[in-house]
Amino acid sequence: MKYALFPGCTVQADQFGYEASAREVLPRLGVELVDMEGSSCCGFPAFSSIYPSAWFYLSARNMAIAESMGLDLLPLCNGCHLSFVETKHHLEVNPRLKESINENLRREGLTYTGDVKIAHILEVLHDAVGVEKIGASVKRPIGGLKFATHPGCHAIRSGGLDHTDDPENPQKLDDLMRALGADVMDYPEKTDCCGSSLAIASGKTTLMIAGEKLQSVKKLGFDGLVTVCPFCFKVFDNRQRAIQAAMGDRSLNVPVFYYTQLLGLAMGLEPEKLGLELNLSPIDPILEKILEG
Amino acid sequence: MTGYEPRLIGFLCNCCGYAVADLAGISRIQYPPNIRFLRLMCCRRLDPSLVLGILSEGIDGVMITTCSLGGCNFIKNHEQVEKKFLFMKRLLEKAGFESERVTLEYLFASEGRKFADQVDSFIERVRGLGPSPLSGDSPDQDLLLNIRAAKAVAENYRMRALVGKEEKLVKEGNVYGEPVTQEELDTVMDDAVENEYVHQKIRLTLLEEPASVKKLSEKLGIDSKKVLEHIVAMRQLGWVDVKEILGSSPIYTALEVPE
Amino acid sequence: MDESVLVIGGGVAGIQASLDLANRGIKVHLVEKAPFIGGVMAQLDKTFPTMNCCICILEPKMIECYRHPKITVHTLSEVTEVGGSKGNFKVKVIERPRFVDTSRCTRCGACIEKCPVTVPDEFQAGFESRKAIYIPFPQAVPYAPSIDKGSCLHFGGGGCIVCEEACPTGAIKYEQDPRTVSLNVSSIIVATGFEQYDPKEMGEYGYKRYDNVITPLEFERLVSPYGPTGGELTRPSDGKIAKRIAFIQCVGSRSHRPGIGVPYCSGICCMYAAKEAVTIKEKYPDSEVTIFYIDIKAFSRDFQNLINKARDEMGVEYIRGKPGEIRENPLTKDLYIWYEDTDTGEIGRKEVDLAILSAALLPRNENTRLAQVLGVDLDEFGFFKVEDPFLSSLETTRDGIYVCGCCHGPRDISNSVVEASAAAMKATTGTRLTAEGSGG
Amino acid sequence: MNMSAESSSPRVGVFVCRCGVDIGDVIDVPALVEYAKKVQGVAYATEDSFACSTSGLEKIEDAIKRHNLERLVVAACTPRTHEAIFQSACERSGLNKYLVEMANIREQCSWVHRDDSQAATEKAKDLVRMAVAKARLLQPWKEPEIKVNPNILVVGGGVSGLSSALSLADLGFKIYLVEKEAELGGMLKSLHKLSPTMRDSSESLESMLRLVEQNPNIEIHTSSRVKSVEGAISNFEVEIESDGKVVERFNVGRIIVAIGAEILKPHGLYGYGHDKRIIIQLDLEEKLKNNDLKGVGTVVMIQCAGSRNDERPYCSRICCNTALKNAQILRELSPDIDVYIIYKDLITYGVESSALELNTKRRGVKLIRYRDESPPEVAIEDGSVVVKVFSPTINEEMTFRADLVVLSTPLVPRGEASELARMLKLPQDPFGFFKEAHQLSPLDFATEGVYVCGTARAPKDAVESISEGLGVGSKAAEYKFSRIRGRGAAFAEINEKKCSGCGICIELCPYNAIRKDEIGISRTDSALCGGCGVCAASCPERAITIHHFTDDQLEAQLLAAIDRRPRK
Repeated sequence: MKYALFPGCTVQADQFGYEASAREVLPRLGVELVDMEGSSCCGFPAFSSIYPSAWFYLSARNMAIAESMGLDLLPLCNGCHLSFVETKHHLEVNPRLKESINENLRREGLTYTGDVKIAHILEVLHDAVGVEKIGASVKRPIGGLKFATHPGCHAIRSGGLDHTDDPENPQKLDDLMRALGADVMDYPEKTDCCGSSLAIASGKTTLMIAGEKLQSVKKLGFDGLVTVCPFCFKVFDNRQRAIQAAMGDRSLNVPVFYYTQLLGLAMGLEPEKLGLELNLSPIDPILEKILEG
Repeated sequence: MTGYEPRLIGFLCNCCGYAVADLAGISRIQYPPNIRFLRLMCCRRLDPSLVLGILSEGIDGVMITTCSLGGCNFIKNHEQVEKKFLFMKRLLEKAGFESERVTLEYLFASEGRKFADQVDSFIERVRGLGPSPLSGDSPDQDLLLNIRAAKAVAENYRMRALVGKEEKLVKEGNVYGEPVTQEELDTVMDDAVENEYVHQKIRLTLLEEPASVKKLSEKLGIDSKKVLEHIVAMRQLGWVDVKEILGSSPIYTALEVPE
Repeated sequence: MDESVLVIGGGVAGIQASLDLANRGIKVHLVEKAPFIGGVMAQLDKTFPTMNCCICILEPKMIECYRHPKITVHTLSEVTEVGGSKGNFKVKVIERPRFVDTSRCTRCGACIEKCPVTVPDEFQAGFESRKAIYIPFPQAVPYAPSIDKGSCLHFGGGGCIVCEEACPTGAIKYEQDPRTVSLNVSSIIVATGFEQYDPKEMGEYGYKRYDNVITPLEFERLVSPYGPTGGELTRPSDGKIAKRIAFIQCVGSRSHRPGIGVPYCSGICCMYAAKEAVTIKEKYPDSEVTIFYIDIKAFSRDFQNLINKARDEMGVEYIRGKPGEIRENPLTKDLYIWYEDTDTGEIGRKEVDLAILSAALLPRNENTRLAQVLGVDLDEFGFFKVEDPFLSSLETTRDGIYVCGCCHGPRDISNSVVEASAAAMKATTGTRLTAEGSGG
Repeated sequence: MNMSAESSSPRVGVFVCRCGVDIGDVIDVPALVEYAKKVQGVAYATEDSFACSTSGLEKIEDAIKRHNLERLVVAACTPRTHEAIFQSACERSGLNKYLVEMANIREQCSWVHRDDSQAATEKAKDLVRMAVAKARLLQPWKEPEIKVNPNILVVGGGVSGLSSALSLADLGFKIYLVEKEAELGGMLKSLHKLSPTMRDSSESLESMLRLVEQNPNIEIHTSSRVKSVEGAISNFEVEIESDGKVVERFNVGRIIVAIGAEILKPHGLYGYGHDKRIIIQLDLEEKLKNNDLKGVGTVVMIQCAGSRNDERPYCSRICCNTALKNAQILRELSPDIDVYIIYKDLITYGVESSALELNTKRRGVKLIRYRDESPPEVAIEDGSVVVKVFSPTINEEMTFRADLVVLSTPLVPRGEASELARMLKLPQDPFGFFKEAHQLSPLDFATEGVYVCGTARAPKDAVESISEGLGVGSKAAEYKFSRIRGRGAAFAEINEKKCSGCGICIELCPYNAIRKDEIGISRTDSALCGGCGVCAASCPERAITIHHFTDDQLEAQLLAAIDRRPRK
């Protein structure tokens, strides 16, 4: 298993924990990650709403690089993932657009054929590696802890296009958590948005949306929340203090993790290697429990 | 068993009453077991004399369940059920019998819950009234005479003709085409009921044993002049005759009224 | 040869068509693929708008039909071949065995009691289980056990002979073979009915994912006094009486989403929802019932009265809006229904104990096979296509073959019964209402 | 009260059904059987787990023969569904079928007293005793065979009447088809195109009319109406009048009422009648037929105009489809015509009408919903017709200047419906539509030999009307020259010696089943009698017996209920 790794700018700019943990755990499961030379922004969301052809061009360009490497593309970020999936679709149904983009790409010696497959980390872990293999890699099971899973809507609710999991009833992240020994449970707000897409237009709304979800997670007795999306993580974890303020609820504290971080912990890796010190939500008590076994 | 458990009869028409009782069963809606149902094809079959008869035998109450208007398969002339019921109530009141012991309920065949509620509350109502004064082995003899007289009124040609024509009289007027209002008719009906009722009481008393006007007056608590008026009228009808004359007072006896 | 007619499908429409024909002295062959007649109506609790008990009014008809000297009922049967033409169809029917000699069987039930196999009972919408040898329901006509070969251990290679041994009269006959019956009939009436849309396709409502989201047919079994709960509306997750209930209308109907549901209105769901709501309110007056709808389609005699009764008298809440999603509280198994009230524009969340998805009526899956056998066309959805929806609305595309009931589109019981009589008339007179078809 | 049957005591057999657990789990069945054995008149009593099963019925038949039973009491479920089954068991064993009485110990006992076995068992004993008391007095009866006149009258020459006439004529029945207008065709004559075929109404109608006119078995009377109907299925005497004169008399054995309905003209509603730009759908059909739509740019249709309100709560079923169809035709006529349909609930149902809805929307017809509490308003402002309506969807009032306002008004019963109802004793619903006897028999009516189909029964479209016409044909064709009465044993018989000829029974009979004979004595026609018993309850001379529900039988049942003989 070998993928062209596309961390994406959000991850590279401020979600180091995700990249760090992904780079630690994936190779240990036999997933080889190859960095992409000359990759750029995927175009989403900055261009997608105001200048679609620029967005398509940027996405296609990154996909073309992966094609030139002869590898499938693994973006870490849900936003990038959707951006590639959507672009792929547009270029498939619109050959003229594809051609005009290819004209531009040819100038730097790239061609986009459309043969590249876009992988999602959930698919890589759940479908390619497999739950069993992950289970077998666990040395320090996360027993006795109940996690709310939050796969993130970009990955699963991509209207009509290929989605990585059942949009109404996503279960892959749950399966992956069970493989680590953790408890999971469906909850009503599971597929609810984190609110981050409103962050620029109405930051307060974002905080309220995320806050309501966290409140429910807390009320239902979860010990923490786990995600694979840097946007969602950013809101739930990085902005948790702000959420507390917006909700007027200082007791609203929910430990938030990337799945790759928990996977790493379960594999017995040192917390420092997994970027856990960058999590801003109160993860210490959970961390202690896991480390104590 | 402690306390008093009323015994009740329910008349049900086939298409609604019986159906709704079945539906209560099908829906497993529970109600107390004090009532026994009797199926009629239609409640218009219900002759007041039948109900008065079973009351005279000591049943504690009678419930009649018929179709709500618009719910009946026998749609036409459905109001006859109510006419007969009101006539019967009038007779019960005349006889001094608690008319709350009879009830007429309208239902759609789908109202199983309502049916059970009605049965329930009727049982409670009768329970509150206590046992019928005519139940048991020693019924109130005066009341028994009264209610038998009422039954006889209900079987009387004149009264039945009046009740049967009521609808037409109010709707189309009398044979001369003169309009008759419900109030006028009610007055006529009251007079007729009063008259027939006393007739029948006298007749039933005389059937037991012949008696003089004075004795009848004492026994029935009716002014002797009134009794005499009735006797005179009844002689003309061929219901009574003089059996013998004791002293100066004629002793009257009832004649078999030919069918 | 006496005139005879083949009726395919033993639901209420097929039964009525058969009775109409037989009462006119015409010989009828009624072919039903189940081991009993009665169809979907036998599973229903009450009719609308008159709230009659379904099985109570259907059972006499089933019995009359089964006993009618002019009607031969072929249960467990399917039509496999139709040759010839109007006036002289040559039909082959395969009759699968019951594996029970009904003339010997005393209906003592010993075989059923002893049978070691339990499978979900389809008649009870899977809420209960039945044995591999079974009688589907107490009023089944014919009232006789039959062995479901698919789940029976004897046929599964296990060599089980428990029922044979249990039977005091030697009525179990494993050796019975399917037989093919050849019939000559002058015309054919198709009355194969409908099947219910599987709302699993609309993942947002969580059917089969959330215990307390059910279909109308499941609901009918739950409130039926003959059902698995004896008529108590208990919710599947915990057996508690459901007191907050919601109906979601147009599930799978009136859908213009690609690949989801059907675009047409199923025509009966508004009324059965109202009926079911009234049933709940009559049984549990303190319950809260909500109906989410797009349009209230109460278009026949007394239909609006039933709606008014539900809404104005019994306090059933009608909210105009099609919910976007149902979610489940994992601890209580209560459901949250998210919706927009389109009258006010407000977004709301309703918490309920039980949700009923008023699922669309679909053509039967096996219509495709049957249409091939009959040599007739189906419409774009898979309903039997009629020659001309106006003047020959009950005629299929092959002369002499007629339809009635839900096999050519959704309709209610009353309409199905009317059509059954109409089809019976056409099947005997061949009356055509258009001049071009009159011929002679 | 007299218990007249003391002397002759027929042998009664009592069968108690356990109905599996339904009865057996609540009522002490063995105790009930033991009790029944002691009830006066009972010669044999037993129990069965399912009395109505084939084997249960065989046991009953067997017992009747073995124990020489003369009356049968089945203590089981409700006679409404099961009496017929036990009646046929009787017949098979040679016992008259009317000698069965059922005691309903399931629906009216075990199911409603589930928590009190003891009381339920006591009640069941009472019910069995009552049934035995009645059974002892039951008399055998044979449903009479009734001669039937083979001819058929069809009233109304619309599609439902035409289709029943045609189909029955094809079966060889002689049909008299009476139409009040000069031409056959009914409502279809006034229509433009028909959905779902979108063919000209006249085209479809003509092919049908040709067949009717060519059919030698159909005798057509146009411009005629039924003046009077006397008699019964053995022989209805029908008088037909035209221009106020009786023009024809003939005899038939069945009458099919297919008089249709008419479209409400709602004077005053939404300004109808005040401005010629405010019309109803029927007027629009006329305009479409005559291509009389010059200068029309905006058409606003208002649904439920005069229906689904307090006065007429019913939905008229066809108006939404009509509006959609006409809107679609308007758009096809010219894309410059804007069409708005203002509706409450869109009544499209089933495959075809849903397709019509979709096609109409695709053609750019705008649908605007209104709520009951804020109906549209139509006013004339500066010479224009202005329609205002509050749309809950956008939460705003919308205003249209309309060149045509088309009101979708409901079907209402025709004026002559009540006249026919009187003549034929047909029940009507509160609005005047004819009402059938039973939901599962939508084409059967209380009066023998009289049928109703089409919109006279309730609003419906042409396709549905045709089906009903054919369906009614199927019912009417059930017998030709004779039939068995088939109404059970309840019927009235008048004692001619007692009858005084007062006529009250004739007045009150809902079935038109009583008539005076030549000497003025009332006579019942058992073929027509529905057995309701109003005559017996009202007869001043008490001269009428309702068989199967006689005074004696009812009295015996009542006395048995309190378990006693009459008081001295």
